[in-house]
Amino acid sequence: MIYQGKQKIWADYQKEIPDNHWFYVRSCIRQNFFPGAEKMFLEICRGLLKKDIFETEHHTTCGGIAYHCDTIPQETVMTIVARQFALMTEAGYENYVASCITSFGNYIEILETWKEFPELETRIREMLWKACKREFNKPKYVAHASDLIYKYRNEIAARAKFRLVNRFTGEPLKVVEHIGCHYAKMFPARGVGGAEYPYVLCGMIESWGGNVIDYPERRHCCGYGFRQYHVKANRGYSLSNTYKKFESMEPYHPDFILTNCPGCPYFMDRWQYVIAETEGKTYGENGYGIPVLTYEELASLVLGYNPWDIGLQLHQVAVEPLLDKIGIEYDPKEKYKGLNEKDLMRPELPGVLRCC
Amino acid sequence: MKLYDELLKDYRAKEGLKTCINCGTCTAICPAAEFYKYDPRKVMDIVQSRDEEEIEKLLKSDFIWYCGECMSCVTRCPRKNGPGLVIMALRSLSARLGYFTCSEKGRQLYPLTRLLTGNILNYGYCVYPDTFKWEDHKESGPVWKWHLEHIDDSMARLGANFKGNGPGILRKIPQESLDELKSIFDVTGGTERIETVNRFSEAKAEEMGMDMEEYFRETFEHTSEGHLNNED
Amino acid sequence: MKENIVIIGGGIAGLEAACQLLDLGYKPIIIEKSDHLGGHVADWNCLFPDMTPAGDIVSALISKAADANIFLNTEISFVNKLQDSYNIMLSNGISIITRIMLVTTGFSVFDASKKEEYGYGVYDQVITNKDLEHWFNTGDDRRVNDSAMNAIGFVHCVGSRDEKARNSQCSKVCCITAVKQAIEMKQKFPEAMVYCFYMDLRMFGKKYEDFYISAQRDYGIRFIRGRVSEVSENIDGRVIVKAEDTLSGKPVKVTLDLLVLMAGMVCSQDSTKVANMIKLPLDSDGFLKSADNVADIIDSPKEGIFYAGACTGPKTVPETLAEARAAALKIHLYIMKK
Amino acid sequence: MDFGFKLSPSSAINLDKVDTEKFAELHRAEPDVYKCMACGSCTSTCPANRFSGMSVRKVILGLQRGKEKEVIAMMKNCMLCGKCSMVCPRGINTRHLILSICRIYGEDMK
Repeated sequence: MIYQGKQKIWADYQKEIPDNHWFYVRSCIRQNFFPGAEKMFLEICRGLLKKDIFETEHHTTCGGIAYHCDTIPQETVMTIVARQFALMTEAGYENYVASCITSFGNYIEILETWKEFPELETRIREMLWKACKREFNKPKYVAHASDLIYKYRNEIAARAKFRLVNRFTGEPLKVVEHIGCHYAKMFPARGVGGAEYPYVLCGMIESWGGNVIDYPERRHCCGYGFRQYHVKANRGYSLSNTYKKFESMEPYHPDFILTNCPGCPYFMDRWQYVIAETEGKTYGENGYGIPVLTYEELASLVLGYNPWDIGLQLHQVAVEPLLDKIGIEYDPKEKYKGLNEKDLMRPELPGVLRCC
Repeated sequence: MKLYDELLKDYRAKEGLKTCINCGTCTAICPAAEFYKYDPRKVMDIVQSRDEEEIEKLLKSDFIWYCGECMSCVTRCPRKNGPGLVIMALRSLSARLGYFTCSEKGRQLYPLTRLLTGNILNYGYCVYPDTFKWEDHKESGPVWKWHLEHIDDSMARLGANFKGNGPGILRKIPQESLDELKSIFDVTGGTERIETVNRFSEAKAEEMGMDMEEYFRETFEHTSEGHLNNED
Repeated sequence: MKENIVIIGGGIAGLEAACQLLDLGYKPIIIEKSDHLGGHVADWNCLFPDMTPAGDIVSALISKAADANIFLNTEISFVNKLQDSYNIMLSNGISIITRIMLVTTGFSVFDASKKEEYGYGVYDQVITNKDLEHWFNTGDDRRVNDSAMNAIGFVHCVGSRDEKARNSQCSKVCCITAVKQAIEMKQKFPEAMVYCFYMDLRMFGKKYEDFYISAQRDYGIRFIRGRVSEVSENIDGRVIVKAEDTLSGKPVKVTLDLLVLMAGMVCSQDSTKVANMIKLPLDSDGFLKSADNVADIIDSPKEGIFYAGACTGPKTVPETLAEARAAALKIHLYIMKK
Repeated sequence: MDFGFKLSPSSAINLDKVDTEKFAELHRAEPDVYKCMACGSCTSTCPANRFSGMSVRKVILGLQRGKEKEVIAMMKNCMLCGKCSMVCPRGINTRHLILSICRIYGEDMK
């Protein structure tokens, strides 16, 4: 691997990301499965870095998952998105940041389609007016939330309490990065680093002290496949694609996986559990899995937040071996507690995958 | 009505179908081509052949429902086609014409529509804890089961505003916003699409001798032999 | 004869035209940007289909053209249009007044690193057709490891027939070059598996089809009909190639010790620079535009300015040489007529 | 634990894992086998193709892709009429080739 070759490509794909004043829209999947990640995104951007990130309770799903499950027409998803843009316009913002990659891809695809077919944009404006009596300006900048953390990565590094270094060996941690397909595969110029060698997560990992691993199936989809997951009968597709990735990364013994799409960490986390239970195979050390983190979770960890306050207990693959390597202290008894130490009992243990 | 002309009214077909040279860069990296009897190149070739009979067969087949819409094919096509976009247009047409009930994978449009449009119109989210049952998602693991059992406390610990007013994680989306979504569905053909899918699915369920609950279970859970490569 | 004839570019087209013009009694001036004559062919090892040493062709041309006025390491700084001639200022300070110019600026090899998914410049074991010829010539390339060449692949159409790479044209010579290089690699590494990934095999020239049959029958080179979609590197530093085997309709992958990209031909920057200076139009394929693409490929739309070789599009060596001869004759007749 | 679905086998042809020994033996007996350029003349003239999908082109390809099982099943429909030999533009003696395949891959045919 020739690192300079990648640097050359990265230099070609630098996108402009404004520093401040963002209209924020949430992710359906992230809110469900990694709610702590979204909390931490706002905590870091607003609380720590004092950025203006605005959220309105009136925004909704962008409809992206329903759209990619082919259950709603293109006009419907476009008008839902147009309504989100109207909310942004009404709030006085022009920078739009999405927590979800499906959403991000959806927004970019819609804006590009309107550019190519202006008559369609006109029709959507009419439909939005008819349905909601709203009007909108198109955002000046559309970013994914990982673009912002990428932009702030060095500020975060400067305040970090931990580095991505194995404290037992002194070596940088080996990190696999996984980019959501809809981040840059459709429009490579819209993603930091492009479609083939995206830099958005590599930049964070490098800045926080880790080593990025490139493995043969790096670019392969996590296997979500929308209808291939939401319908139970199809989940073999989803599982098989994740399995293919894990088989490919196994020889590199990664310490953890970093993701920017809300779906990928769920699938790469849970399919490890299923592979363990059905095939008896685990990919981490000593029967554990390989922890899969979101970038918000990782940023929070290096900044020194309590792992259980940022929601790492909601991962099926135990993160404790990773915390030990980085040297983050945690109280195992706290892991599954509610507010004010409330006892919530604990999840059952899987049969094969080691979790404690 | 020519199916090809109908298809080309869809912006995704306009965008995704230029001229295919059958090079196979799409199939080479397609997640579906590896695990199903599927080849996106062939989809492109059939559509660009404008053979009405073949296109109708395609619209009624399982073939168009194997794609996962990851759009990895879009990155690679040397002719700037988007096989994934063409698939979306084909699926839309298959839904509109009711052809989707002719294939097992097509019939899954019924549970998908019920789940996803239901979540959007009832809650304002595509995925929602109340409808993401562990029993239907055992892969979500014991940790999700535990989380659902203690959802109010678990969410509170993580600073969510679960079912609460105002902004925040999994907040209750205000009724007036849900009303707007409903209105968008009515104006843009979303409601009509749901009704179409329901109508054709009900007819198919009757043909199969099932009530809609049985039909939901059947289409949601059952898979026959023959979709995968090692099966006849 | 006093007439100044300026030949821009000292590749094989410029050299061959100069030889002919010398024979006709003129003293042409060759302006060459680099420090040597012969252009791309000078970097090549052997030429299809008879394995003619490229060096022999080039050195014969150079010795025959020795009496021309040759300026090496020289570029055109600017060109002024006079009444019915041009004043050419060279980077070495010399200025030439001429009414006849022959553009033989040739092509550039497509920058293979622009096909990011093939990993040229990122993965160690990915090289180009040009790199391989360099290795044939010098034996100097650490990427070609004599002791570990068990599987070798060739990718056709790299930067050709590719709208994303902004070149939708066929580069014409890569198919046959791949067959040639595959045979040469098989000769050097008889035990190695050699694969060619192609979309169509364009075996248009004299004896090309025989060459292809020989590659199949005598050398057992495996031809896979599918454009390579993605290349990645495994933990041993070998490369994994993914394509569709379109003839069986299935994805195919293979691990290789060396992958050779058949980088295509694109219009050279020198051609576009000259075109800008003399206000010559570009054709829709990005190469210089001839007066007519069928009847008049050698004439530019401007009086007194002629073309030969790959500045008007991908050409083989014999085609280039034939054009150069034709251009010399055209120039001679042009002078006679005046 | 039964989740209601399971891993699916990959259909990708992995050339690293294809056993080339038998095909090399075939090549020694039938040097022309590599000359096939997949033009499909044999297929279009094959009387068995219409009802069985038999295709010499696909036989030659399949044997190089590790699909011996499928190939053998297909070849059972060949009637050895030899029409394919007459139309092959590369002059491959396909009838003879088929017999050699039967000999070399004979065990797989049982």
